[in-house]
Amino acid sequence: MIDLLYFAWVRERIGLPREQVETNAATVAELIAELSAREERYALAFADLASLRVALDQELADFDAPLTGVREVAIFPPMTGG
Amino acid sequence: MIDLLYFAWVRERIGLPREQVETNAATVAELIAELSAREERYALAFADLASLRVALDQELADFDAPLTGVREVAIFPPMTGG
Amino acid sequence: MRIAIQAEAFDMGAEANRFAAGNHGAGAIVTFTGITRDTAKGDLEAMEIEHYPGMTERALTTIATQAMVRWSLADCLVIHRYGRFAPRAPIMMVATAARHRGDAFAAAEFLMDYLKSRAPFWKKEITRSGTGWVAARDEDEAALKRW
Amino acid sequence: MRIAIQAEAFDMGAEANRFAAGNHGAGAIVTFTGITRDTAKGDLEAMEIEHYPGMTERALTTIATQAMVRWSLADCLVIHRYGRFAPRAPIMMVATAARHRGDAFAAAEFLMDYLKSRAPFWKKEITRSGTGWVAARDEDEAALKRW
Repeated sequence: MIDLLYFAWVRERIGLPREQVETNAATVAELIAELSAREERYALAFADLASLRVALDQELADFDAPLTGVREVAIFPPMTGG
Repeated sequence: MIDLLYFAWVRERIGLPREQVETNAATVAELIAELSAREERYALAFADLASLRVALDQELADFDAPLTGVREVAIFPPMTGG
Repeated sequence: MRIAIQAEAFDMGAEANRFAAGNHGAGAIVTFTGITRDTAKGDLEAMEIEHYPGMTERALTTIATQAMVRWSLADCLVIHRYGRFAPRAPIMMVATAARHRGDAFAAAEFLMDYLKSRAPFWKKEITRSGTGWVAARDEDEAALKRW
Repeated sequence: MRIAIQAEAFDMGAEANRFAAGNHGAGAIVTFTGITRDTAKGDLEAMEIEHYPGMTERALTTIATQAMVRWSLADCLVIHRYGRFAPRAPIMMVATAARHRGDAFAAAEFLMDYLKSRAPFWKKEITRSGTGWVAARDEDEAALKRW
């Protein structure tokens, strides 16, 4: 069971801020493909990987980072703080 | 008649903050040579030109700048503001 | 070192004075304050800032600790607000204290560059003609390369 | 643009807030505050700052005007004190306001670099073991070359 968190327009396109998913995906990229295949709103939110960033257990990570042992995955657009 | 101003250790070595001098010196360098020949304390204060800066009528200038029309000459060490 | 992520307003001057009072060895104090700017059209009604609770604290602590070590800072401060803001509201502030000005300036710019692109905040502009998420600027990403 | 050369103390936080309040278009405000630092030995009793009345105002006005134009500043502020100070006294401050942070930082650093080596101030340290004029640092002269 993984906690999935969405922020900014990713959250708006998917329609919720967080959810729990059961997955066998080995990497973030696989998880994103799995969700995109499941429903149109995920496919739309995740259409352009270049405009997405990901954090695993609150640390920035790459799309090919392994999900082994990870409890919290966050997907969001490039950050615009400051 | 030129107003001569001294600051920091130049002022301390010469022993006064300002004075008026009658001079025919064409440049600051000539004025400095003239004063240095006049009294030991000037010679001591002006011994190392590389450690002196000069302003003519309150604008930084070079030692070979002409004194024509200048009313106020200031001689001081490198500035240490901020 | 103090990291504050808060909805509440802060008083930039009071924060600066408090920061300075705590840093007796430092000769140089730099502050940066970010203020919600109006749009080019001048029609900004509000700015919303969303963040990722938990990760924000971690990311800012990591960034500030790096700055402390790299520039031998006497201290540093990061305040960042989230929520909904009117135009001209102070939304964030950093302060750095060091012996020499070069270190204080460099550390403050480093903190700002990382805050812009690596701390999990997202800005949304609400204008009379609609709303939109602020896009990340290529210059901000490029600015990270100098460190 | 405001240039103040004064013996009186200033309140850094109050000055920063007043400066920010006047700059409605700017998204970025940078301040630098210089504080009398103790000597390496820790025996500073006082710092004296001498200046050249008349020329100081001219030099600072010229430097600040250059910064305003070169970085399209919304505003800038320079305060510099003269007289005799205890250790840890705030002796000077600059503030810059610009649309973007890069301009505000660059202009503040430019102002500081010029203040250090081109504005007619001289510092003297009074310590328990004697007094001495602070020597100009080669790094300060070198810093001017980047502008």
